[in-house]
Amino acid sequence: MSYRIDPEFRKELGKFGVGSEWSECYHCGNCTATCPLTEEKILFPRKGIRMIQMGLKEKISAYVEPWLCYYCGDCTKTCPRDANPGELMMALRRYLTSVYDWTGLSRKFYTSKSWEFGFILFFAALVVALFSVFLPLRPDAEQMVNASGGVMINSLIAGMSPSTFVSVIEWGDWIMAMIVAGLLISNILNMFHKIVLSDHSVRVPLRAYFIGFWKLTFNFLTQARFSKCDNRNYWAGHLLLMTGYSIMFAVIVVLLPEFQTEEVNPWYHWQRLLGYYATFGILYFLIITAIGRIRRSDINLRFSHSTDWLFIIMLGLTTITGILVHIFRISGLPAATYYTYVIHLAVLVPMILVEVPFSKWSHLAYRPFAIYFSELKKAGKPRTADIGLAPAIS
Amino acid sequence: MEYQPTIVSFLCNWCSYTGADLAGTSRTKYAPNIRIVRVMCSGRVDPTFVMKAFREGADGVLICGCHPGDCHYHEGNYKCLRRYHLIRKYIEQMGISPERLRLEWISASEGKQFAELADEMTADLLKLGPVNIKNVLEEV
Amino acid sequence: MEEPRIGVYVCWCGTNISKTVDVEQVTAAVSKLPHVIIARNYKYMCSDPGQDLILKDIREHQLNRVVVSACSPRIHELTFRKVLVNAGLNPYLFEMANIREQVSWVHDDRDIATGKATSLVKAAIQRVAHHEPLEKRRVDIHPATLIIGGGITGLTAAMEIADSGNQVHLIEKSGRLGGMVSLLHQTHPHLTAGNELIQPLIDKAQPHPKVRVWLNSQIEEVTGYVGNFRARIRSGEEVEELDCGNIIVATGTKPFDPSQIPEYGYGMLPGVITSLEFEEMLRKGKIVTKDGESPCDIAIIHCVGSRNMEYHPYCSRVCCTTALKFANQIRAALPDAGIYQLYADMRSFGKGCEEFYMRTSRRGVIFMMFDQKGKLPVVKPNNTGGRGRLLISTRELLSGEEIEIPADLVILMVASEAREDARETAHLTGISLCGNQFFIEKHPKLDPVATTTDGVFIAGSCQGPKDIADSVSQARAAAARVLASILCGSVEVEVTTAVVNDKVCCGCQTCISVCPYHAIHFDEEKRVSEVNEILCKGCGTCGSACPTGAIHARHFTDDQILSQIEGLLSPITLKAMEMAMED
Amino acid sequence: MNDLVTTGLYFDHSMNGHPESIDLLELSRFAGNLGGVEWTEHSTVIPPADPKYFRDIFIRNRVEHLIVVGHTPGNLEPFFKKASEGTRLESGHISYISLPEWGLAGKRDTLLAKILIYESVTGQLPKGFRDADAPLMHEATLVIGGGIAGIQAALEIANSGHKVYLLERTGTIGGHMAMFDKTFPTLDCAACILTPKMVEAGQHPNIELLTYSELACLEGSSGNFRARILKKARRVDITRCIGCGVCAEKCPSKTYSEFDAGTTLRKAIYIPFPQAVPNKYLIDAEHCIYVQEGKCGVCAKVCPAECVILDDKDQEVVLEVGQIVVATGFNVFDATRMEALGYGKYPNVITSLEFERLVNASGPTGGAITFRHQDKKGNWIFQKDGPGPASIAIIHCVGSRDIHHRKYCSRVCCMYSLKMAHLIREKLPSAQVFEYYIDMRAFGKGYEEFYERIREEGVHMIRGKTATIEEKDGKLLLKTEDMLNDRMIVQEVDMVVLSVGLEPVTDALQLAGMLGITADDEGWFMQRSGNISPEGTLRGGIFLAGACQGPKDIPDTVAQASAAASGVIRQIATGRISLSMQDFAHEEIEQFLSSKSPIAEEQP
Repeated sequence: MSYRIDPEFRKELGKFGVGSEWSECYHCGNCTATCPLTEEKILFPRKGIRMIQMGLKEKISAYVEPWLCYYCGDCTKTCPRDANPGELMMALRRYLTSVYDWTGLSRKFYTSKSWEFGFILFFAALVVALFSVFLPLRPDAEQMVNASGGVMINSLIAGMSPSTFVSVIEWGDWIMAMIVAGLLISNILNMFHKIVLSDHSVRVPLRAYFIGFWKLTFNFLTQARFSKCDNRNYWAGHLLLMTGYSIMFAVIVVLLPEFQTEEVNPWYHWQRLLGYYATFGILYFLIITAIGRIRRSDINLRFSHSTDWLFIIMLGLTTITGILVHIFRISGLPAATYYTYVIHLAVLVPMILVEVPFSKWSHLAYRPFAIYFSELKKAGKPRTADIGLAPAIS
Repeated sequence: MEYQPTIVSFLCNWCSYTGADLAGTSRTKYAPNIRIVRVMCSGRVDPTFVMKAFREGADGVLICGCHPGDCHYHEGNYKCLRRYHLIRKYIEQMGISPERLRLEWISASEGKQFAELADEMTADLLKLGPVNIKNVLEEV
Repeated sequence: MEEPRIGVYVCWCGTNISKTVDVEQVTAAVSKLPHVIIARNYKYMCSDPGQDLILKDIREHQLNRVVVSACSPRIHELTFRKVLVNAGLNPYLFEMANIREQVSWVHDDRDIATGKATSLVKAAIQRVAHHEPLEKRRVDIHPATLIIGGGITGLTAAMEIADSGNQVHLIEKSGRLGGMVSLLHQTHPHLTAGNELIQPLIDKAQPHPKVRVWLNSQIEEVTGYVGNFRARIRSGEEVEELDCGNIIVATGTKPFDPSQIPEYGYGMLPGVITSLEFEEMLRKGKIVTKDGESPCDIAIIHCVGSRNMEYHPYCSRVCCTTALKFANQIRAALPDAGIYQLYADMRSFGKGCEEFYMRTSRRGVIFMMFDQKGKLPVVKPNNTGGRGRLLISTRELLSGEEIEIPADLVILMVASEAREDARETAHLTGISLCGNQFFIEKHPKLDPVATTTDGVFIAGSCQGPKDIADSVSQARAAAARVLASILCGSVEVEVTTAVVNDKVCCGCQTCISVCPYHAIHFDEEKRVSEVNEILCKGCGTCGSACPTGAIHARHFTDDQILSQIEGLLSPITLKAMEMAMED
Repeated sequence: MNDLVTTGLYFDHSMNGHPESIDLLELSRFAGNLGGVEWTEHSTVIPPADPKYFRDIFIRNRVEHLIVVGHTPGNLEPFFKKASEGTRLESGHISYISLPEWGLAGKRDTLLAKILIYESVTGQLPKGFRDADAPLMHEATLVIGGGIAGIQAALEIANSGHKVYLLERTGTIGGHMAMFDKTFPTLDCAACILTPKMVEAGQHPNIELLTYSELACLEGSSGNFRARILKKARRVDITRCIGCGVCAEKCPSKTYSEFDAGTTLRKAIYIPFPQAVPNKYLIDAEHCIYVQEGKCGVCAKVCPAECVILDDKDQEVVLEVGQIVVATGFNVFDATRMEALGYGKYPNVITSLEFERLVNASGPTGGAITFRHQDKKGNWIFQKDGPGPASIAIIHCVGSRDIHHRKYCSRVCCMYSLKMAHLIREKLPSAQVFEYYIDMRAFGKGYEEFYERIREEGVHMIRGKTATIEEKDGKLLLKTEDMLNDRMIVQEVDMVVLSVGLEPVTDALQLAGMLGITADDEGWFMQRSGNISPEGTLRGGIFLAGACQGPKDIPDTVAQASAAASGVIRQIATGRISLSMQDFAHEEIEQFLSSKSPIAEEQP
């Protein structure tokens, strides 16, 4: 099978926010060799650069390796031509996100700011509108303070019982989770198709699907592969963020009735402790990353795409409004609690809708799946014949 | 007195003689049995020279030239190589063991190799013992 | 020959010799040998007092031969020869015995070392008795120079020599000067106009009073030897003979004909052109396909005819950087065109050239690697639609993929190969060809412009493909040699040459077949061999091949060496020496 | 051009990003003040594809002559051709000046660039800043640097019957070539072909050797130079030294031998190598106990020729010379700067220069390839005997083709690496040899054939740059992408040879300043013209030979050295020196150029 080279591809990729430094690559292979994550048959970034230089679109769509890169920046630091392979991998991940996304929205979000902002503003407005029409603040909201002085959060809605309100929110949560999950899963299936199924040289034994599965789960939760990079701080940061996410997901979606109660639990209650941990984790990660991106201190934070900043801002706003809701609640300020709660949701909902299936956040899902898929491919690849060199140890 | 062989050695001026000089400047010790005759090129080594050496009582003759391809005169060492095989046959017919004649390539940087060669050839000749040149001459 | 009167001088070299060799004993042992008039030893023979000692003895004792027994002749032979000259003796009546490098520094046993040193000195004494005086000879140099080839190399050499006031004959086969460089639109790596480099040279050379330019001319015959060549030149119908002292061959190369390579379809497919045809296109100022359209995609294939055993095994040295230059020129003229380089190894090695490669890759040029020794890319018409009238299919080595490259224009970077008349030129001027038909230099490392024929030099790409800078360097290097010999007015020729005794020569011509310098020819009249002493380098191979002993290698005659062997092996036992001491 | 021609100048900065490059803004300002110049512009980006902007400018300013100046202005030719269509500017009146092609590279050369611009605007230089000449006052020539380039140049000039002073910084001539074992592609032994040249130079009646000496200062003008030479205290009288070596035998102080690239130890009184020319000892003051501490002096006591002068002082001599050949050569890249390759950390990661000595019959082990270890005193030395390595990797482009180190190609490393591979296979026939290369640059005569031969000898060629070397259980692990076989390899070897690149000598820029010649931003000396005068400089009577102008192999060095000699001989023959821009004092040029500026004239 031969591939037609496509000189126009560089323009296409350019839309995903990468310069053309990579065209200076003269293929010394230093980047691949210096990377602590490459393996005998897992070759990046050089191979990716080669495909991009020649515009081999089909090959790129099936290229799983960018997801195995955690951008420690070693390749870029030592590149003898300053071709910036690390940033290219980053851009390639953005591009691949759009390739996997069958709706085409991801591509719109990455390549057009007006699309992205429009989408976010639309859903923010929708949340506000829904609340103002269907869930307005009750007139005597100031009374809704419980014995311990905290706001009874579920009783703030005019003409709606607390239990109804909780189930409305819970239903909302689940519906949104289903939409998002549906999109994400269909994208992952698309990714599976492009990476594993389209590669006819690979025949994955059924067994491999099960053996690899635990790796998927493990990596999803810990992002453990990241820890192989020389700089472990990034991994620690991601671990904090990831566990924070998981906890928040558990308490807000799965355990909402237990979480959003009328009583304000004492500070040592498990819910509050978990919540504080998660908030700290997310906030810590955000602050560190934002400072890094502003200072451009590390090589992997030197180039920031607009979507990177948007993600940081949205997540930051969500966290801050969440904290404010919490503060207003325990301070017994029902109206303030209500309004920040609405704002909180008006930020959170569009953020999840944009980021999880279409943008930045999705890489947290694609990465462990990429590891899973590459394991599948490894299991399904016929062993290459000995090339005649002295044995290589990997 | 214990038998000590004597070796006459023809060294080309450009590579081997310089190599022997290098053995000297690097103070590499070797067997004193070797006596050096300088020629411009190993190609100059006439069969008569070899015969003369044996006739005058040498126990061995060593010819050294530049490595193949390095000859200062392009191909003198190849000419020498051709002649060398003939002389070996000739001395053998005269009753002198052909092992007593050797041709080796020594470059200007191979002082150590030259010293080793001198030691090696001396040891070989010690094993062979003296040439009874009188018998040889009588037979001829 | 007069009776030898030999003086023998044994050096202590401080303790270097005297530590291991009993210098006194050696002196004593040789002092009684026949012809030895005086034998002395001294701490440092090479020092001024040491030299004075010899000088005094020569005068006082009417010595006519001298032996110094000290270090290697490679170090001090010239020093002592000068002493002989100062004393009015011929410098070749001298011999050195090397008792430092060959004795004191390599042996430990004092007695044995002393014995060996004595043999060596004795051998030297026996040898020097047979030494003959030899005279240095010089050949006058005709000041005119013949330069074959009017390209940048020939022009540069011509100007260098003519500007220093010497006559130059510049022979050019074609009708114009300038050669390949005048065909170049621009040069790498700074894209300077080729004309800007060559035209000033042509403008200077043509009216130059010391340069005679021969256009449409060819050499028919060259006779003579260094300093005194005579060349017959045909210019149209006219034939003229010229005298010259030196010859510079700068005939350059010609482009490889790519129609031999079936894969590339040159001559069959209209969009496939050679690098020189593309240069012409650039000079005309418009990059177009055969139909006059502006091409959207241009592919450049490297190593066409180079680095492939089927065609030429060598690298043509300039094509990589020329291809980079093309990429820049195309990008400048066609900002949106696809530019594809199919290369094997990017050999951008010259000053500023790696940087040139880097800048070129920034300009949207796609570099792809193919196997120039294995399966070559195949160019064929595009029948499947999409971009490009032609499609080049190949296995791209850096990705391992089979790819297709669209192209409207394919530029073949053709190899430089030797001119078809290289063999003829070589034969005329007495130089040799290597396997690739390029001229062979005297020494590939240290003498890249001289040849084995004295007075004939090669410069530029006729010696092997070369870029402008390297050709110009060689042109001037050849000019330096020529100028040096002209300024000296004469050139010294080897003294220790071979000489034929025509009374003994049987005319078998064995010597002629072994001489590497073609210095021996057969005199048909006398039926004997004759040595041209100007061409002879004195290796002596003929001497050892001569069945009748008619050829003498001067200073290495049979007599000299045989008596040296005798001396080496004459029995000098310790007892004999002791007896000598007692005397 | 006469005054009626209106000229426009465009300064192209797009290829000229280096901060130390010529100040084009300054040039643009200067050009704007010249008579007849109606328009100048400078830009750091390639002009936009639409030539209309410039067409309007040409029409508005009635430009009849356009001069485009920059690093590679030829790149803009099609663009300006198009822009000039339909204007007074016919294509014939556009000229392109590439500054580096004409020997100008750095900020310091801005003034000289002004001359070029002045010349192309006015069509002449009345003062002859580029084409004046001067009488040659002294026939003698100074050659700086006694490597193969210097020796060759000196011999060529001397053979033409003229006096040459051959100046060498170390104690012997010979340079780097004397250190090499074999030369590619013929595998000639370097010493065999070089030492006769060294001896010839040492004994030539027209050559005066000045070893252990440096140029301190250059005065005078082209054709009439006064070179002040610092003759460093050798502390040995070379007229009396007989080279016996007793002094070195007794000397108690040891240090690493420069000639053996630090692989062996030598004494403080030493001879650089056995075939040194002159074959005389010298004292390394830095390591001499007498010089450093005031006691010892053993060498003086044991010297049989009484030639040691312990209290010898530096001397200055003044040479009057007409011309100078600069042949100062190169340094090798310091491999410790490539930290990931572990040089200086692992004893069996060695540089190519160390390998040259190791494999040489007169080297530290007599030519045996052995392991390096630390001796009792902590010195890293090669074992005298012992097993040889079973596998050796050779890594190309160490320090070269890398913008973090040296961005240029060092031109010789590929070939010497192939040669090393051959020597390893020859000495250790069972050893595995791996070559890690990027592009195999076998470009010279017989080089490609040599590459093919080495491949056939069974050397593994791997296209990929080794990124990291780590030591594990006494083995070295090399991580490389073997891209032609589409895999990553971690190769285990016993020894690694780093093919280090060439870089300018450390004081190159200082020397350039002293001589009044130009140098590029790396420190290589700039030639008069990249194409047609690679051996000339912008100062009359000063020529370049060999690697000081840029990395070069031996035949190219020799050719250039002879070319430099040709320039010298030609000028001796004519008795005149052609001057160039650097022969004029900068003040003089400035004054001249400003006096020609109409604006300056208007000012009182």
